[in-house]
Amino acid sequence: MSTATDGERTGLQARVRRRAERLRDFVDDTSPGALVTIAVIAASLLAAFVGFLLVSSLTVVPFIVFLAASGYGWLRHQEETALILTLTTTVSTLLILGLIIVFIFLESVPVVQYESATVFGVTVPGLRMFIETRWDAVSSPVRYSMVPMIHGTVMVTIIATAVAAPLGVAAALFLSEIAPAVVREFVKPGVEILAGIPSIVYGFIGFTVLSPWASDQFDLTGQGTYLFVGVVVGLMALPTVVSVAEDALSSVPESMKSGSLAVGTTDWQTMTSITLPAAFSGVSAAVLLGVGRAIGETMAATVMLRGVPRLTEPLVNVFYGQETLTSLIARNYGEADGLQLDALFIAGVILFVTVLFISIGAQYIEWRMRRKLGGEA
Amino acid sequence: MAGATRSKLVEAETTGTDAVAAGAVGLSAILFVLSLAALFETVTISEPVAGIPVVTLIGGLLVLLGGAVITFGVGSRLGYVETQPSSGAGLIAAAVAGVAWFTVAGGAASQTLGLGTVGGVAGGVVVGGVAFAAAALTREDIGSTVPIGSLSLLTGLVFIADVIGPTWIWDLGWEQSASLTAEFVIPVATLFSTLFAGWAAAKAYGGFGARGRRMGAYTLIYLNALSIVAFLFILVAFVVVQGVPGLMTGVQFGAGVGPETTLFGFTFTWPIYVPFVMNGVALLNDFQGVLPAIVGTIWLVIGAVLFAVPLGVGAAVFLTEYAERGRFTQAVEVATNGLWSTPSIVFGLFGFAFLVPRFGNQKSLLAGMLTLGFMLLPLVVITSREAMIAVPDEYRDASVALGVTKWDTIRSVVLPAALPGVVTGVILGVGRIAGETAPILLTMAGGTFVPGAQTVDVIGGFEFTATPPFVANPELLQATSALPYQLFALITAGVGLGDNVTDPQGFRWATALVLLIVVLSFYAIGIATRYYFRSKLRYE
Amino acid sequence: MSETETTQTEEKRSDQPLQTTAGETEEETRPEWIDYRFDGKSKLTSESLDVFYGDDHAIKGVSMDIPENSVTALIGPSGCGKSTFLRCLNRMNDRIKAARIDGSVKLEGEEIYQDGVNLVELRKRVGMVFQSPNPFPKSIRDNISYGPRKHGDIEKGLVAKLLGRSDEEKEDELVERCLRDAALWDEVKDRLDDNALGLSGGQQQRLCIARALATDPEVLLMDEPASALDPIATSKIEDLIHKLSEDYTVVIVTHNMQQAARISDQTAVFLTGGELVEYGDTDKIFENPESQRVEDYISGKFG
Amino acid sequence: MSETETTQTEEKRSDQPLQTTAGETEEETRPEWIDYRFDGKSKLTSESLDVFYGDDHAIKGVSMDIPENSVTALIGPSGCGKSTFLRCLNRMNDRIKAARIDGSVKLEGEEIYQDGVNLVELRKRVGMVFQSPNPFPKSIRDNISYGPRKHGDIEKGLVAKLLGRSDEEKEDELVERCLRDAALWDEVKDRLDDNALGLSGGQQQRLCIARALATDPEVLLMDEPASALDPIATSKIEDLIHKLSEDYTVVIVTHNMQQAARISDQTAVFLTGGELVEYGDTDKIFENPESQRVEDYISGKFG
Amino acid sequence: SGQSGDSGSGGNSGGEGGGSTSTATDAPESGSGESMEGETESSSSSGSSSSLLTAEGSSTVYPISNKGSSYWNSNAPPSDGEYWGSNSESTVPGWSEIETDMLIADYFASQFGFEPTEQRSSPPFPTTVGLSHSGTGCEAVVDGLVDIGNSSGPITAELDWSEERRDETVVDNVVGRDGQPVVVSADVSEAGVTQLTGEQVRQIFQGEVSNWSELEGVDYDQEIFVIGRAEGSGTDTSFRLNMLGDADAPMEVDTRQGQNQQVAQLVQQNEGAIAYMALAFTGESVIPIGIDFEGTLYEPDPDAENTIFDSDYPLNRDLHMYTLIEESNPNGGGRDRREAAFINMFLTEFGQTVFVEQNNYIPLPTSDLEEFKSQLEPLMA
Ligand SMILES: Nc1ncnc2c1ncn2[C@@H]1O[C@H](COP(=O)(O)OP(=O)(O)OP(=O)(O)O)[C@@H](O)[C@H]1O
Ligand SMILES: Nc1ncnc2c1ncn2[C@@H]1O[C@H](COP(=O)(O)OP(=O)(O)OP(=O)(O)O)[C@@H](O)[C@H]1O
Ligand SMILES: [Mg+2]
Ligand SMILES: [Mg+2]
Ligand SMILES: O=P([O-])([O-])[O-]
Repeated sequence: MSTATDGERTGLQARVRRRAERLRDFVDDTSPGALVTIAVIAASLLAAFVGFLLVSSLTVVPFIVFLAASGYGWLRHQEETALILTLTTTVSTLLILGLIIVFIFLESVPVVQYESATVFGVTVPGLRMFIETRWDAVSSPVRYSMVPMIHGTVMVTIIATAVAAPLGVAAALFLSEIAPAVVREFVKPGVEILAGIPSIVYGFIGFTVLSPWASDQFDLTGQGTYLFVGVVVGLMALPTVVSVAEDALSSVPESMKSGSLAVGTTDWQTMTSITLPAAFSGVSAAVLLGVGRAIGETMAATVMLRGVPRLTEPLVNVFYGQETLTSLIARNYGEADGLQLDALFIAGVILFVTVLFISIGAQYIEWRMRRKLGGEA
Repeated sequence: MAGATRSKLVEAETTGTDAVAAGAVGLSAILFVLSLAALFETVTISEPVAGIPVVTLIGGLLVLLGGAVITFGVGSRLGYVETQPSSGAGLIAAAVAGVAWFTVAGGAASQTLGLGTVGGVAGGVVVGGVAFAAAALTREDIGSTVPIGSLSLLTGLVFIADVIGPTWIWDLGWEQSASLTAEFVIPVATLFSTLFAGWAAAKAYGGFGARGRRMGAYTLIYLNALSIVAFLFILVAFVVVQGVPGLMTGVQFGAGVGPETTLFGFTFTWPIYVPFVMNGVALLNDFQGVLPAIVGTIWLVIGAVLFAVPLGVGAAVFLTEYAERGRFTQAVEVATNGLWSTPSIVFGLFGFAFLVPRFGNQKSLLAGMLTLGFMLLPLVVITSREAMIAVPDEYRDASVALGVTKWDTIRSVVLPAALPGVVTGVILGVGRIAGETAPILLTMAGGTFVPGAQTVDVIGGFEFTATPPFVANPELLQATSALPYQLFALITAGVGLGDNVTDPQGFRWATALVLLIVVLSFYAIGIATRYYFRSKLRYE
Repeated sequence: MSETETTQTEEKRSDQPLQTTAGETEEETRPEWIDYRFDGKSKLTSESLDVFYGDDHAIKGVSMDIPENSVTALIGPSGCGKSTFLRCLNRMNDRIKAARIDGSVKLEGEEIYQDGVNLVELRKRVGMVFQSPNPFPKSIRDNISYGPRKHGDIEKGLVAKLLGRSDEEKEDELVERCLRDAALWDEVKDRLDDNALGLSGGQQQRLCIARALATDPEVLLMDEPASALDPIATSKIEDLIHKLSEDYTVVIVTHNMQQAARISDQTAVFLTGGELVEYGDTDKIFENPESQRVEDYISGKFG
Repeated sequence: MSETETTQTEEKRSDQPLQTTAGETEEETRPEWIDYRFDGKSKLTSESLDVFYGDDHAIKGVSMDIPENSVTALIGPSGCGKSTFLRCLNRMNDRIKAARIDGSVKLEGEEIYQDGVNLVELRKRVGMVFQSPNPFPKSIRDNISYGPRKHGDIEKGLVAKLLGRSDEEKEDELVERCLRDAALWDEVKDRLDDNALGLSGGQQQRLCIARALATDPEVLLMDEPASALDPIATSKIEDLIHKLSEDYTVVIVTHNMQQAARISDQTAVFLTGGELVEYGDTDKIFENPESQRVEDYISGKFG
Repeated sequence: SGQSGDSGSGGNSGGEGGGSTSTATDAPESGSGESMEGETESSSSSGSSSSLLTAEGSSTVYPISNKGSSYWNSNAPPSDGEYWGSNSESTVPGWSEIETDMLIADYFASQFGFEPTEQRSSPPFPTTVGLSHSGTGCEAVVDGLVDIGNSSGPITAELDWSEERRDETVVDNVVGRDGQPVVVSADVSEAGVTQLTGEQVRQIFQGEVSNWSELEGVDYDQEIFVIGRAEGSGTDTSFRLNMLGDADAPMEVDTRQGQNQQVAQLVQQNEGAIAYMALAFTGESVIPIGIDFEGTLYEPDPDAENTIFDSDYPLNRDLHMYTLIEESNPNGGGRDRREAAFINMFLTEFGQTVFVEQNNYIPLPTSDLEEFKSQLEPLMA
């Protein structure tokens, strides 16, 4: 590993050189007409994009050029035009992620400055949002602490995971290993349909049926509990867990399962000792993705929660439900302006970064699993 | 292998003792249903059935269940029942028993004995520890029946003895009042005792050992699957039952009762009139409806699909067919997966910050379309990629070996073969975005009660102008309504405002039902497409 | 079964009755339909066995009697149903949803296709090694001891350790014996705790054989165990099979006729369509087959 | 290439240069390194060809000269590099990312591994049939006419129809000729518009051969074209190959030595490690091989 | 006969729309069979002066402005007493002042120079009303996103503006008044809480008491469920301003809801609840209570001596429809003709009765109406 940097550098150089070579080959192999066409396509599209970013009314001109060039290219140089167009679409996908990052981060800058805090003489921008617990956008001192919402999100997510993970993994096992073909044909679409039920419908039922019921059962003052928001969100995350975990379980090679059965084990022993351990990474990725879903769930939380950014007392009091990061945004974007609006973007940033990390983590785990099953471990 | 034992190749007939275990499983099933009914107040726990209060009845059944489970376990240990127990019940069973007893003992110590939190925890740890040890360290037939059976026994006795009666309540003493009431605790305690005991009984029925564990686990797993399906069924049925009255108000059948529609110059009159989906909200209506929201949803979906599908399929083509696997493809993969898991509200924020200022600085249909398009995009990329990767390389090789160029191969061989997968993915994705509220809340949401006359009309909205950009479409640049948003607005703003809606609650449920129907139709189409293509691709 | 404590060693194998209703099955009459007669006891007997995959008739009325403690080879062109037949012998075909099986297979006279057959027990007695090596993604040691642990013959794990019931010595003994039997011990003895997926293909295949031996089966079914191996690994496995036939009944599928000729005592030739065309002593089949089709096949006219 | 409008028929074959910059390559000298000399013209010539998959050296310095209008068989144990070598002959290996190729292959004296080679043109001239049948999921007719349509030799489709340029007759003619050549016409003539995936394995394989013939190649590379087939289908394909060798140069990989002996004019024996051990007239190789290893291999001592 | 989206249904199932069938046939030239596409097309493509008039904001003003908008978009004929409020049986106050045979929107629009369409459901220009809160409405109108910003709190408090800035930027069209009530749930009312002192209300909303029994003279052991409106809503701002003394006064509530209706629903669904809202949303189980301000008890009963409908009730507030002053229309004091035509409808005696009073709000005195009329003179046709 000592020569890692060295190796990397030469690797990088080699890569750059290869890239350049390939580009030169491409230019050599391509007719001048095609080259001009794709150059025009690329340039006009870039111009249109820049125009759009700058809110220019001229955006449409390069866009029309782009359409015309693409049309011409399609007729005359289809091979090259297809390449450049598909490349463009790919770059756009990356670009969208980039734009999301840039825009929600940019919008949240002012509140980060406002909420600076000084620790040990060092002023850390944004720190106060995480060390104080007060959110009050109206009466002074105006504070935009994220702590209550983070607490709410954590509570909801924990409860949701406690619901979705075991039930989801069990259902995935059922679908991939146990269910007879006929049953499977019914249950699997059923789970998919469950994923399709709009969250606002869950929220509506939660608000009108579940919340008053819970208020009654637990003798609560008013309605709106993390417990039942968590349960509802858990049910909503369930299909994600089931389908990803099922994929992982069924990607365990049949030969491994047969191998276990052939030494005379029950299918349950095979599942617990071979299939689940082999698919463990995939199953944990499924749970992680389910967690991601739960964190990002908005509407059910918005209509069921109380909408007061405050910590519950004690912190484990699941019978009260104040606010989550998502519901804060959905509830307040309308009347918010200035710093308060920026604070909503901070909530968005926290959500986005958390879920992005979870997603990357899940992908890493899955990648490792694939490698392991490929025999490289 | 010294000590290896052979069991019989062919199993014996069911015996009387098996019947006991089977009976216990059946009893658990009854109790399970009963506790659910009590939890949702279909059965009131304080009311008597045949002269016995339900609580006492439940208690009695629990005692019976616990007794049966323990008896079977002890009987097996003493050799009266023929089983094949392993040497221990296993860590998981032990942990379950430990936690259950910890909860019970902790609660009892702190509340009934009044020892407070510390005492509660201490008592819980001691009793839970004993239960854990009893389950872990004894032979399986004892370990998996006695700790769990006695839990059920105890719970039953507590109910019978009225220690926890219908009026019992435990104020948690937390800042805002929150209490555990008998209405909740009794059904839930019954539910858990029953689940545990049912599992132990199923294990016993399987004769413990490998087969017993399989039996126990399968019982729970089947129950879980059944519950999920039942939950889905109940959910949908509930919305249907609640929504149908509102949806059906004012429905008429017969020639000429419906509104007129002109399609391709041909005008016809609908033979059915469903005001709820054919009207907007207006003063002159007999019945109010949500037509503008339905049309808004349809246009949203069309816009999102037009944006995301070409982009997504194009990207998938590039990634699978052109790009070499490397940093770049990896980055795109991470990005698409990241986008896929990005919360919808974040897309909403992004649309709010990025699109709204660029489309006339106001919420608009176009902004909503694009925001949903952004959401749909990663799904299209992922599913299209999967579909294209699944196209066997043989097809590509065959085409290339015939001297066909790359793009021609993609167009004529890869894309057609991948089409089913792409289509299914898109339809399922559309189902998801059609029900999304959060993103359009921030980017598109228009009026709450939209008159039918303001139903968005994208095609009719195109205008041709003499100056660039030559075409304009004010309809696209205006806010409109969509079903999920409409439902949200109805929840938050209510419907009691218009004088014309006689049954506001029915109106809301009907909106929920229509939304559900729209979204689930997409799913149904998606799933059906998949079946169709799958059967077609398998080829006979 | 917990009460029956038969000690099974290699020397003394339990030939206890397989059915509770023991009785008539124990007579040693060779079925009268058989046209191949051998000395010694018969172990596995299939009678007019048919297998369908959906509408596809993969095995057509195969009747065959397999003698104990010998090597029986199944040969035939690709797709003729060798693997299918082999998998019928320990009911591994039950795993394939599309498969439907008609007819009878008897293990020591006891029907394995009847209600109430304990599949776990059957597969313990009739072990199997698959065409491509399929070790578990566990350590080499755990691969071997997996079966016995699941059967409760070896106790291991945290609880067992706490109770002092851990059978570590027994496990070590077992692992060593099985690996020696599979001619793998010397190569892996220093890395028993490494992941088995790190072994080479040939080593993996031998590990799978060792794994099958660990549950002490009476019959060992092998589906082309050397198909993916180099000549050296192949010859090791052939030697091993030869040695195993002293204690076990071995049934082996191979696509390599020379291999069949080298290692088997009896050979059964299947031809396309799932028919058993000829079955008899290996020498006879290879030197003097009765059917012209078998002769064509063996001399390489097709396949 | 869209500008060149050569009409290709069997009589008049377009031997247009592979390179845009045609040049010196046309002299007809047999390479002097060759140790196998045959009568007639040589079609394909490889010279010290090396193939690496990553670090794995799959083909080691293979030099070989393949005569025109004859059948050349490549045989050898599994994994010895037969398929790899075959795929080098029309640069299908370019599609494998890991593969790196050194050395030279000449088609009628023209180097195919040099810059500026038109791969589309090369593969039109050197057709290929793969080991497992891989028809497109289209109708039988479309499978055959796919290549010519893509090359613009046949116009079809909505636009062509609207313009009145649809070459339906020409297409029908082509389809019939190719299917007849591939000995498939009689079996499928009544269902040309059915999906090709509905054909049996052997029929699919012959369809793939017909498809390859449709682009009118000079050389036909076949990778174990009969490996998955029953004897009857196999013998049909063998007859077909025999017939094809009148007009085409056929190179065939097979794992079946008897098959190689039956159908080929020359045989090349590869052995594990990717070496070409012996190459010569088929009769000589099978009756009197020079190398002991080849003799061992042919007599079934291993493999 | 066919029907377009919102003209009455073919059936005659009574209710409020009972007469619509006949009216639809009364106006054959209206082309009532025309498809929706036709309608919207004509409305969106005929120049900016007849383009959609948009309003947005306060949920308190919403009932007024939405009802007005419904009337406007229906463009009903005067013979349809159901909507005009005047028929053979009764006459709304102000009817005599109008007395026209034009359709309703045609009538009000034509006063400001718009061509009558003479078609039901097709006013000279359509209107739409969005529902959110006052703060949003104020901002939207200032940003030029909508034509009219509804607000139940003064824009000065909503956006923290000075009065000068207000006068320079917007026109304050006051369309009615609200006697903002404090409401309790039915159980609280049954427990005898029918009035509180101002101080007690303040204590409740600033978290100083948490159980009803802690209040003097109340014998009801029940946690108080304190419901607030969203921060930024006019109702919240007014409540802080008028009850707690400052638009930024601190509050402590158990839950905050976006709109009045949702507050009403929560009060209905829960026990021990107390909330502040707009008059239009009170009901049988959302019960207003009397409040005693320094000895003066303002009762919810309109017939009492001092009532919450009185203008000196401290929580009493104006309901605004702000319009932006644009340089393009200097004549109407900053209003353009569409805005003037629409708002004018509310500021007639007819409008005050139908849109304000019938929604349980307090109509404006005649003097205010007349002043408004004089401001609009220059725009009138
Ligand atoms: N799971 C399955 N589903 C459907 N058909 C199957 C299945 N497995 C095998 N078959 C079919 O059954 C027939 C016999 O297959 P089998 O695998 O037993 O052949 P085999 O003799 O082992 O061939 P090989 O030498 O190639 O392994 C073949 O036609 C095969 O296509
Ligand atoms: N795509 C590839 N990537 C890496 N290694 C490869 C690849 N294809 C083949 N190899 C390796 O190259 C060697 C030769 O493979 P090849 O497929 O040419 O053998 P073959 O003679 O055709 O064998 P068979 O008779 O089994 O088809 C083998 O060791 C194989 O593992
Ligand atoms: Mg096989
Ligand atoms: Mg090969
Ligand atoms: O009138 P508001 O909705 O802003 O309270």
